[in-house]
Amino acid sequence: MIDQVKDTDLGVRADFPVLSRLMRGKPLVYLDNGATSLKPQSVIDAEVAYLRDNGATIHRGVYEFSERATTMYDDARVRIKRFVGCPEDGEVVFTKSATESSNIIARSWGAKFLRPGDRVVTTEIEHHANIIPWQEVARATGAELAFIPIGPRGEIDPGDVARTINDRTRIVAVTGMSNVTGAMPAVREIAQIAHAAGALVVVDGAQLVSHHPVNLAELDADFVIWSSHKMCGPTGVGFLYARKCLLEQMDPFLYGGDMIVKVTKDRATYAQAPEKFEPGTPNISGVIALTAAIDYLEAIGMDRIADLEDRLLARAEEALGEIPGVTLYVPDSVGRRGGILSFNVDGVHPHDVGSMLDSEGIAVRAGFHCAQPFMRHMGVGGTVRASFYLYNTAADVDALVAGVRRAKEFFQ
Amino acid sequence: MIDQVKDTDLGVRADFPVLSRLMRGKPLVYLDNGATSLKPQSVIDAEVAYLRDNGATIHRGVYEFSERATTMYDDARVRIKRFVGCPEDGEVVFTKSATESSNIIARSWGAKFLRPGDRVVTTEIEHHANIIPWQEVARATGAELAFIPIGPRGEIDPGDVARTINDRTRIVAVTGMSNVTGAMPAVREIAQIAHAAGALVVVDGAQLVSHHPVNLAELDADFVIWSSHKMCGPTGVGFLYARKCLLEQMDPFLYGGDMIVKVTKDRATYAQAPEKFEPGTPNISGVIALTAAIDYLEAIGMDRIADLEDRLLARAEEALGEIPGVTLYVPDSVGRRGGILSFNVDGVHPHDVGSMLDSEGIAVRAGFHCAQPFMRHMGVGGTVRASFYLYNTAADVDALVAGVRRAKEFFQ
Amino acid sequence: MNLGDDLYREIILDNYKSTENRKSLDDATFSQEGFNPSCGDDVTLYLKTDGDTITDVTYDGMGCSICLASANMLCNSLKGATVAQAEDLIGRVKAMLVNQEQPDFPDGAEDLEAIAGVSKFPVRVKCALLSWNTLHQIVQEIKSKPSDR
Amino acid sequence: MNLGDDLYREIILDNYKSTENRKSLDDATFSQEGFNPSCGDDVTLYLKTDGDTITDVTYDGMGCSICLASANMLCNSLKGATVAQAEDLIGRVKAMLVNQEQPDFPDGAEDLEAIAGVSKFPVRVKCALLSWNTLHQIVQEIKSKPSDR
Ligand SMILES: Cc1ncc(COP(=O)(O)O)c(C=O)c1O
Ligand SMILES: Cc1ncc(COP(=O)(O)O)c(C=O)c1O
Repeated sequence: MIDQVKDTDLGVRADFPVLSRLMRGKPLVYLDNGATSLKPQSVIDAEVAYLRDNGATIHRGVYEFSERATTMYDDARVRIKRFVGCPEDGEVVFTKSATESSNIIARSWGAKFLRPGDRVVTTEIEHHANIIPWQEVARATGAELAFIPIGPRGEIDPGDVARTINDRTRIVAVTGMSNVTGAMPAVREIAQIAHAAGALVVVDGAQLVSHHPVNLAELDADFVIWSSHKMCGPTGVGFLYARKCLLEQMDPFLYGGDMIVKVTKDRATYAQAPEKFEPGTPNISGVIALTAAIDYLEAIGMDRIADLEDRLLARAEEALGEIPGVTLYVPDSVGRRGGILSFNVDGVHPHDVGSMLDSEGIAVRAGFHCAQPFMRHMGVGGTVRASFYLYNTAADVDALVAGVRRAKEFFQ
Repeated sequence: MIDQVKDTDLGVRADFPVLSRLMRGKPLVYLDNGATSLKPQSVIDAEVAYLRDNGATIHRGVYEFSERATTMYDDARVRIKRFVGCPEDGEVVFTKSATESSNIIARSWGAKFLRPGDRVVTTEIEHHANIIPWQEVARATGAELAFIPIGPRGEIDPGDVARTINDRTRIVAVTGMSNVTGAMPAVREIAQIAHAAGALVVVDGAQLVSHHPVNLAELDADFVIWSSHKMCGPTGVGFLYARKCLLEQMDPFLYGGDMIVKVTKDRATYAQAPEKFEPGTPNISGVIALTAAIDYLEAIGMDRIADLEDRLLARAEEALGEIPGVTLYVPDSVGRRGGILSFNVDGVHPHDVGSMLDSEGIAVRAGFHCAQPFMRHMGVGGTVRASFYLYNTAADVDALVAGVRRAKEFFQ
Repeated sequence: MNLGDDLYREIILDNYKSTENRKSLDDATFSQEGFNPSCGDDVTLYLKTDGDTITDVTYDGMGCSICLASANMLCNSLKGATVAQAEDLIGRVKAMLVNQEQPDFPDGAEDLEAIAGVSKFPVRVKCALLSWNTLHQIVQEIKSKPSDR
Repeated sequence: MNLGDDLYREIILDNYKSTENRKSLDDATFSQEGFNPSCGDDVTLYLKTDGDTITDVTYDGMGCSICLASANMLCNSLKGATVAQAEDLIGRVKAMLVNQEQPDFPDGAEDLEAIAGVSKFPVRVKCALLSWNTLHQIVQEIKSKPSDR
């Protein structure tokens, strides 16, 4: 019994001040982690410490505070690279979000190197951030956007990947973990197939990196994008991982200060990555506080977080599955999944389920989850989505299940 | 005597926790405001309040915390628009920095509408952020980049503006306040000339908006860029002001979630501005804390801040000008200037002056100030720059002057 | 237990479940689709007018309970009204939902008071307003037409 | 008063002001420009070699006191050294400035200890290293050449 509690409670709730707040007068049950994660006190403290004790800009100051801020900023890069197992020949660029990272790839690589008739391969389960930039760059360059056939719940068979890739395929962009179903496509296998065909692999790691241990050296992707705010870090900080040689080939994405070697009236020459992609004053306080998020996640252990999510997911799936009229959008046999569960209650609009849960202090998301093509593929006008993270417990799952039961009864 | 102190001290130092810290063991004299401003406690508190009591994402949540975060985020836009006197037909887009804002104009307007032979007019006194994006878009579109002739210290005569604009001129991009000399070009007059010739006007307001009262309706520019971190707000938040009709004509800059009307496998249709330009999860905590910065600046009064800077600048100019071998880079008769003073000590490299001041707890900037063309125009390899803000006092100026004297003696 | 009392009052559920007005009108004088991209609510209004009078109103589409209940109330409260009265009602609904003013509805439209509580749930206000915004478009269309009809 | 004691020791100022090595070499065997975009320091090194021995070294360019003092010390400590000794010295300078190791220099190069304090000023480390990084490029060039010279 005690073990079971331990198994479904990492004992970290006290680290997250928001969890002691009431929502609609009820204790908060936060199950919208797929959208963003709550922040532990240590991350808040790190941000405050910089703002209160330093506040200086980076890179250009000749004074102590600026030097210290620069050191902290540069250290954050070293830390995030270690956190994801960045290989020697890779680099991590700080962006403002996974969305910006994805656009950098599509424009600074895609718009430069794609030719008419080239193929970009992706899937219908992608988040809009990993699909619209490719639609636009395909239209601009005359490249063709092709979709890997998927199963009814978005299942991806690597064999179909091979069949969708032709010898004009330059890019295969696929999510590492669906933000709708939690499915984790076999990214490594897909990368092997893509590389064998001479294509580059873009992995949307927005969910993957936040919820599972990731080693980029093993993953073998060419580009990976993710966001700080989904991994206990501040908003306004995203990441673009890429092989250094690719960053070298790419044009800068934004132009401005702190990225240049020399500027004359008529032209500028640019520094190497990462500076090349980080002009202007960055989100200094955010990047510095990020380090505290990494410290925090490392102290807990990403494998323990993933294990916890496995158990919470299983519990939620079982209990919700027992409610007649509840449809779970669970892919078939796709191996391990991340802690995300989409469902609908027959005859009840997802927003109404969401609002009913809200009135009991339970935060979920209802709607398209920025994945309209996937919704259309599944033939649904939206889903309710519960998504777990390290501070969730069996009690949260039970509250969710009870809330869904009540919503169902209420609308019947 | 008491009046004089009041005149040169707004009595706000206690609001800025960093100001009570020591640098190199000495009380901090912060004169690098041109780079970034320190944050008052109320801004830190606002950021902490969101992180500790809310932490939710915006726009898509159906639960109370997300609704509240959305309201605060939307309110920040209303507040910043009011702060700069945004006219009815204008809109403010949240970006990550003035640098990003500038790139949005150059690409989403410039790359779309500039034709070979069109002219973009700018000046050599611009910050790299307002010049390199135009260099690149000019190269990409075949447009021509033309420079308004300037005086020895970057003086701009509106007559020369008219002479540089031809009937193919589509854009006139000019700074509202130089980050090297504090000079404030006659932007309104320039806008009139440009508009008469059918050109659009881009004003780099990164310094102007932070240091002077600005009314965009009166300024009559078509685009204005600036940054939160220079006006007591968080890093990672920038602004793009534009007329709504221009935002409508422009293509989106980034593609992803939260900016769309409908997404199919092959194409997407986009929401209106500002959403159209704000895909992905934005810097929520930063935008929310910004509101506190605006509250703070409004309570003090931008006119009082500008007046204080006038007096500090006059004091610094007089005292530094008396030191033999000190060159001040002060433009001739350009009207009012912002509180920025660039100078050099004969025979001493700016970095050495900066480091000497640093060792006495005085933070200045030394180098190019992201304005290499201007440095080349003035024939200097860099300058020392002291820049003032609302918490500076006559004592700060006196410390600077004493520090420069000592640096001079030391290196002689 | 407070099952979202403010949001889901009995009267809303009744209107949501009622199917009487939920159909297209083959002989509609005006029809207009309204779409809410943020949640997918999609409602089409059908209006039959005779001179200045709205003789029939129906809706169809998909949406949440708030959206469809609001559309149903719209139909119930507009039958037999004039275009000017429709316009007035739009103003009252917006005043209640957007400006959080006290509801104040004429006879036959009192049901609308039931959605007052939605104003406390900003995300759902859009749902409640969808059909009213769509009606607004139709009214504009009617008013822009030459009055020879 | 602590006028940046750590940063500006007498010996640095002396090296900075010394003009003896500050000139180009017309008959240089190797020359290489080094540029620091973040502050504009711009230094060119001139090396004259005879087989494996560096017979003369000079520099010219513009830069701050740390940059030019370091370049001057480089010249003083390399005259008569072998290429291997130069490489060894580069390693020692970097160990001191980048890894903050205790300085440990051979006879004739002890002056370099004076710049140890620079390691506490990360922004200035680049200034001190510029000439050494430039020297590193020359050494690589020498080593990549066939040894028939
Ligand atoms: C799978 C996936 N990709 C991309 C994104 C976009 O991340 P961000 O909003 O931080 O740019 C998200 C988050 O919404 C996501 O879940
Ligand atoms: C005049 C001017 N323009 C643009 C910028 C760029 O601002 P940011 O670094 O916030 O993008 C700056 C600040 O460095 C500036 O002073």
